Amino acid sequence: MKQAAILVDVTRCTGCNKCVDACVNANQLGDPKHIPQQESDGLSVHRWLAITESPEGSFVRKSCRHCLSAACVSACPVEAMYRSPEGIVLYDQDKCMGCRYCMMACPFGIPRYEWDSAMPVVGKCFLCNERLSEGKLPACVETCPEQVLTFGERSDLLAIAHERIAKFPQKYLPTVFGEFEAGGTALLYISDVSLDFLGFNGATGDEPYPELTWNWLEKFPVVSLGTATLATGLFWIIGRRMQAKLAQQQTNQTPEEK
Amino acid sequence: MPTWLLLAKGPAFYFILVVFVVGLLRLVVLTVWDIAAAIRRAGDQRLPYGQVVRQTLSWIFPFHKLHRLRGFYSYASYGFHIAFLLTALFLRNHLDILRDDIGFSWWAISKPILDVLTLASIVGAAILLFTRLYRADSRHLSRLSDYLLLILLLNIFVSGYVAGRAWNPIPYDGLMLFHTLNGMGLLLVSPFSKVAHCVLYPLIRLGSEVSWHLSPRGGRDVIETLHGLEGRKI
Amino acid sequence: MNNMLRTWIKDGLWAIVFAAVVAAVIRFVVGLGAGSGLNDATPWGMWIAFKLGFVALAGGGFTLAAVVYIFHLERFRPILRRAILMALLGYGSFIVSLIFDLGLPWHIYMPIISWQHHSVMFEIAWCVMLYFSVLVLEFSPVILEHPLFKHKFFQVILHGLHKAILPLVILGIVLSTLHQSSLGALFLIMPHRVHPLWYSPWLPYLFFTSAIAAGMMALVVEGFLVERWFKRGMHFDLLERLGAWVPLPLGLYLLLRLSDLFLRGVLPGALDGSWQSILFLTEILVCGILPIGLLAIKKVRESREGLLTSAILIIAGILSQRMSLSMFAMRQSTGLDYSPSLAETLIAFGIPAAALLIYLFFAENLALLGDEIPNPQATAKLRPLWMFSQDTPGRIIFARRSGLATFAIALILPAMLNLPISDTSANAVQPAIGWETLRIDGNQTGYIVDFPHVEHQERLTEQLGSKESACATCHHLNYPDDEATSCSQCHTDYYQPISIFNHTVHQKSLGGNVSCVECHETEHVRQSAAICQDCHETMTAQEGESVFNPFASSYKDALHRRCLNCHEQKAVELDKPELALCSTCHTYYESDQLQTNLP
Amino acid sequence: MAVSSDPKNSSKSESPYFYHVEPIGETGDRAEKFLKAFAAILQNSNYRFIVELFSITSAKCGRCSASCQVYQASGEPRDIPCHRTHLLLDVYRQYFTPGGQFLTRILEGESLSEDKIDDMAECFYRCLACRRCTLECPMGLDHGLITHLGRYILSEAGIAPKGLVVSVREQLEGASGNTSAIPLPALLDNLEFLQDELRDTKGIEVKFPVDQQDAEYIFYPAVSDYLMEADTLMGNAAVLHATGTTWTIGSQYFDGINYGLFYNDWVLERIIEKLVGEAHRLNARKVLVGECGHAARTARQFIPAFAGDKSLPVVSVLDLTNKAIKEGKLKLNPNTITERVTYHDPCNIARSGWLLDPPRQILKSFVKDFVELTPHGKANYCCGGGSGLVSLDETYEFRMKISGKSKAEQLRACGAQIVATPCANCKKQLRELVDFYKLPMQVVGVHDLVLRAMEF
Repeated sequence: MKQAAILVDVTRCTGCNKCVDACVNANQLGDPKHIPQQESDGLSVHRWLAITESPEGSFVRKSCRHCLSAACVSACPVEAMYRSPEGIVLYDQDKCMGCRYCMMACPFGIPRYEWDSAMPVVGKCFLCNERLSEGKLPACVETCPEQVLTFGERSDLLAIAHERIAKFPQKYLPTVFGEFEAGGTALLYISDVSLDFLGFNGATGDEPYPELTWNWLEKFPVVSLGTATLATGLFWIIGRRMQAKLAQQQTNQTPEEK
Repeated sequence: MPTWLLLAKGPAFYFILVVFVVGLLRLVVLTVWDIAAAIRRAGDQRLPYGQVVRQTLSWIFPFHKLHRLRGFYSYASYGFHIAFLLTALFLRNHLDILRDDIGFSWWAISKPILDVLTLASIVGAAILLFTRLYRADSRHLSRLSDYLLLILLLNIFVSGYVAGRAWNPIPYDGLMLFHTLNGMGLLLVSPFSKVAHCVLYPLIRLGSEVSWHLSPRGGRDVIETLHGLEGRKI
Repeated sequence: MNNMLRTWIKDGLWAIVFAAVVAAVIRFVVGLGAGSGLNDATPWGMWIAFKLGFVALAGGGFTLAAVVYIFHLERFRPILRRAILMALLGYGSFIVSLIFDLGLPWHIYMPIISWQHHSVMFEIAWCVMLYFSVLVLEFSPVILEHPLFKHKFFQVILHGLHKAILPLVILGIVLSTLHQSSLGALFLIMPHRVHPLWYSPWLPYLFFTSAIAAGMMALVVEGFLVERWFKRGMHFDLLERLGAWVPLPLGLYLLLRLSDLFLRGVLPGALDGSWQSILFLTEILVCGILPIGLLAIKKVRESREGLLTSAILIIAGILSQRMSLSMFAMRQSTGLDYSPSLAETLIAFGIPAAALLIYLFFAENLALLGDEIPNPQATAKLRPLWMFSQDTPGRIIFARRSGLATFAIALILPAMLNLPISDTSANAVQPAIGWETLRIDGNQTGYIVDFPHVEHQERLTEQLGSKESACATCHHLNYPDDEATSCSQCHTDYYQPISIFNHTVHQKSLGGNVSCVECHETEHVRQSAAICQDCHETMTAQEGESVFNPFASSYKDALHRRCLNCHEQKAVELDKPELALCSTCHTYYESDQLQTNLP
Repeated sequence: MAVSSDPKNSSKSESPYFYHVEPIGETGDRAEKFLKAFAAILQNSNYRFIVELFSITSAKCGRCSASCQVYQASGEPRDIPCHRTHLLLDVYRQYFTPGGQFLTRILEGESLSEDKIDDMAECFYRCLACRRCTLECPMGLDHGLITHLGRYILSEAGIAPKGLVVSVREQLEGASGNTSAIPLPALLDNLEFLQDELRDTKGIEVKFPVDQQDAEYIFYPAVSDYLMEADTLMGNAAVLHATGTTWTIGSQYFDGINYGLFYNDWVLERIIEKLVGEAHRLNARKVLVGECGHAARTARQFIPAFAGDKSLPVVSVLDLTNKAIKEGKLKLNPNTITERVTYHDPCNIARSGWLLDPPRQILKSFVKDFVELTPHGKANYCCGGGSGLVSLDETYEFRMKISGKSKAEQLRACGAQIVATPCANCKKQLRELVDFYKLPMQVVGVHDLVLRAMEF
């Protein structure tokens, strides 16, 4: 299966923000707006990509990770969040009810909401899905002057990442961030600093998030059928016992009355 | 921005504006409701509407014969009302505040004319107050609230007028704060005082006419309520 | 409770509802962001917390239905209808609240046509939809018994409903079992947000058991309230039995919760002394174990005070669990705090207030409470004197409610409109200093511009023909000291610091992006930037001045000199005389924006 | 009668009021009874909204005082119409509105005392209910309506003038069925006498038809006309005879008077019922009201209100005469009346009614020297005996010295020798005024003059 992915080499990024500008232009996100509901990390419904600083001072791209088993996709009750055949997590605002469960569920805290609108939608990176279909690279990848970003098939990129780490072991931490996190993400990072801070409230485990709820949801048929059977059964058994008891009382009483 | 302008544009003004508008609207709705209910209960539902309208109009204007009994007072009161309404509703400064507050306003009357009208309202209100104090019958009828309302009006006019003069000896902002507070007070008490006549007036003649249209069996029901079914003797 | 008090309470509820209606209108007009305190870091807030509460209190519906129909405990039938109504109102509140919470509530039908069975929310949507319908059907006999529906058509429906009641009840039990537990499962996917002391993989089971307990205890509290309100006896024996049985679900809930925390090793966190741990301990000990202990004692259980106290404690504990999980103890990322807005709070409380009023309406008009149980406390009815009139009840109600509504709207409306005024009032304008050249702090930043007042006066007088209108151009009310009109109405770029401080030029001259930290040491925002005099010594505080002197000679001159100096210098250096010409730079002034705006 | 400015002095005498009270029901706490009656009336009638409306809008400006002839004559503040109205409005505000109860509790304390009741009873019966003040009120408040309501409440609380109550009791429950207690045989005798009189003086054979079925008009004069205003009655009969219409007098009920208007809506309705019942018994098509102010007004205003489907058109005899003159059915000799004549507008048919022009047209058609009073028409002064006061003999002094003072001066000023007025009450009061003030004039009904001028 194909899986579009981007490899981010954090060590190369100078924080020039050109990728952000390119993203804004490519997706027509408009002028920066400040509304009080926005977080300070730079991401908002109008900024799908931000360059944040790690605690150590490195510039790190922050955007949708396009998880292989995405929490937002499993959380969305109406399939407004869905995965494209290329493995990109997309959003259909015609279906969205605005429940914001995706925002709650995302372990990286990526989806942002259009708080200043009366008809709000969710905003996040769609990996320049339309450009990809036209055969172009994602805008950020195309623009980056420092070759921080590499776009390609995820397995290829993983190979490249491991190759680079092997080549410069003193430069990189020996992990490809995103390889296993939250079940694996399409945004891969190789870095000289720990990128755990990208997860909401710190490190993200390796378990795919949808599993957390699916463990319960898969029991649904059993629970519903079980409850129904139990209820019907109890109704029938108790009813029968009470009838028997009643009948016995009557038979006990009848001779006395007679 | 000085305090008074803050007040005039702030939440307090919205509060007062809502109380004023909704409160008066509520009185009108209730009174119309009452009148409609009374007509429905009345035995004779024909009403001389033309006559009521004529009466209502003739009661407004001080040209009725009987009004000449106290002509000076009538004309002063009439002039006061006109001048007051024009100054309050068509002063550029008020309209600017209104536009900032609620988003729309209307054309204004030029300042020199309004200056004269303000003076006219001051004179009118002063005559009303003076008459209330001077005439025994009016003095006998007047309650504290009647005096307070007139004093409130005089405060508004005098402070508004003086504040804009070149010879104004009092600090402008302080005087305008006084003006604003008094104006807000007037708006606030409107739905709960006789100022409500500004909207209820057209209904009074109609109401009086309607209430002479007694409902059949009303008297009998009163007797039954008071004395039970057996009633009472005459 | 006398009539007066009852009227006041009802009026109070109405006032809350009126306020909530205003708040609701505002929420839909200004949108979710401005209408609520929610933000990107906290997309779920008070409304979700309240929704969980509504549904927990609605748990009595399916519990009592099971008790009466499945367990054949017919003696509980007198309070069954109340339980169903409470469930109905609880779920109704849930749905109404959902409409406010959804960003695009007109897409609420989407789960029907767009299935996504991996989502807990999807299951919840279906369960709520179905269970609400079941509740309506279960409750509709109470409505159809009213004389208004004595037509044969309704009687046929009523008959059919009576026949279909058992399948309905079983369906209702299944649905609410699923739904109650799914509400817990909703939070399974967010271990990163829920506080560890409230998170548990067993949340569905915790929610299910606690909903049974909360529902039962809600019935007890409701019984006491109905007794007080309607001055009628209550089925104390039945409520006492509920009190006797509630330790079963409640104990199960506590056992599950504690053992899960213990097994996962989180329990020691309960002793770390944080406010969350204290809340957790209160929930478990005071609102869980204590009432179980109280109810275990027969004497306490059979006393009115004992039963009521235990019931209130249990409800408080379970509501606290729901709300802590979803609101209080919800962990946020950074920067943004969540505090519910006024509109949000009003809507959250307005919905249960409306539900209470609907309950009272049903109780007053339908055969909801069953046969009268004589109550020795009953007293004669007193009518307030002012009610003596031939007015119809509709008119009386309208008169009272509209009076209340006037004040409610008047109080709420200005409080919730985001008035620009409140911003300026927090940061009052500093008076201008001087006369011929005023020193004006127009944008209230402490950076002052010298304003050639006399020059403006003269120029405007000449242009407009009269001194009066010249003053009126800036002075809102024609009087001095009235700073209502801001310079920015003409100088449109007045508030744009970019026109004074050229960021790009600084950036470039200091060496591109690497140089940001030269000025912005911590964050890349303007507020955190270094102050100018760090580099520009001419702007340093003069001798005898305690603070740096931000006075510039004038808005234009303060900055223009800089350009001129440089231009003149370069013109000579590079032998390009056109550099010193005004028109080289001031093509900008030809742009219509400034041309028209400059007086 | 004590025209005392201090009600406390008068309350020490046996009756606190200047008229005798016929106690209705058991006596007790009058304040409580008053409130109960007020509450019952608010509950069952249409008055609440108007009391509410008045209490909100009343400006208390005092302009009404200039138009009130009682206040102008007495100078007592309690006679100011607005003051009187506020006696009732204050009770309403204090006891029947939430805000008023709140304020009362905080500021004033409950204030409806026995003294207040006395004050109210005295004030409401010092009012002539002429409704002249209503024309002056800038707000258009109907003070007459409040007097009407106030008296109604007082009567339900047990306070009503004996003169009115006794008359009404005779009218509704007595054997004679009319306010003057004239037995039917006496009436028939009288009618016969009038027929003879007409034959003797005018030479015409006019029948007074009694109990004639299917007549065009059933005739209700004020019953006192039969005894005291024979000329008026003969004038009426002569006009009816000349117009050739059919008319009748009911033998079972022949009284146009309705004192209910003056003190009690219940009584008002019962009398109207009785009046309409007699008309239907005789199958008459229209109700013809004689020369009487309040009888004309009550019939015209309240027959449609109370009778419902049984309602009949109401015509005043003045209308009828005026129409007959215009149609030329009456021949009036313009040389008969040589004296200077003036016309007094009864309040009930001029200001509160509809008859401003017809009586003037009648008089002007044959009177050479007709002068108007100033003011006249809708603005006229009341005779001073309005609202039933003229029926209360004990109010004589008040009527002469206070309420009728303006009228007497007005009459003296106009210099007429004959005052014509189509109202039994006005005629009685004006005659007493003429006697009291020794005015050189004679008080007659309009039809007295018509009869004198009629030629056959």
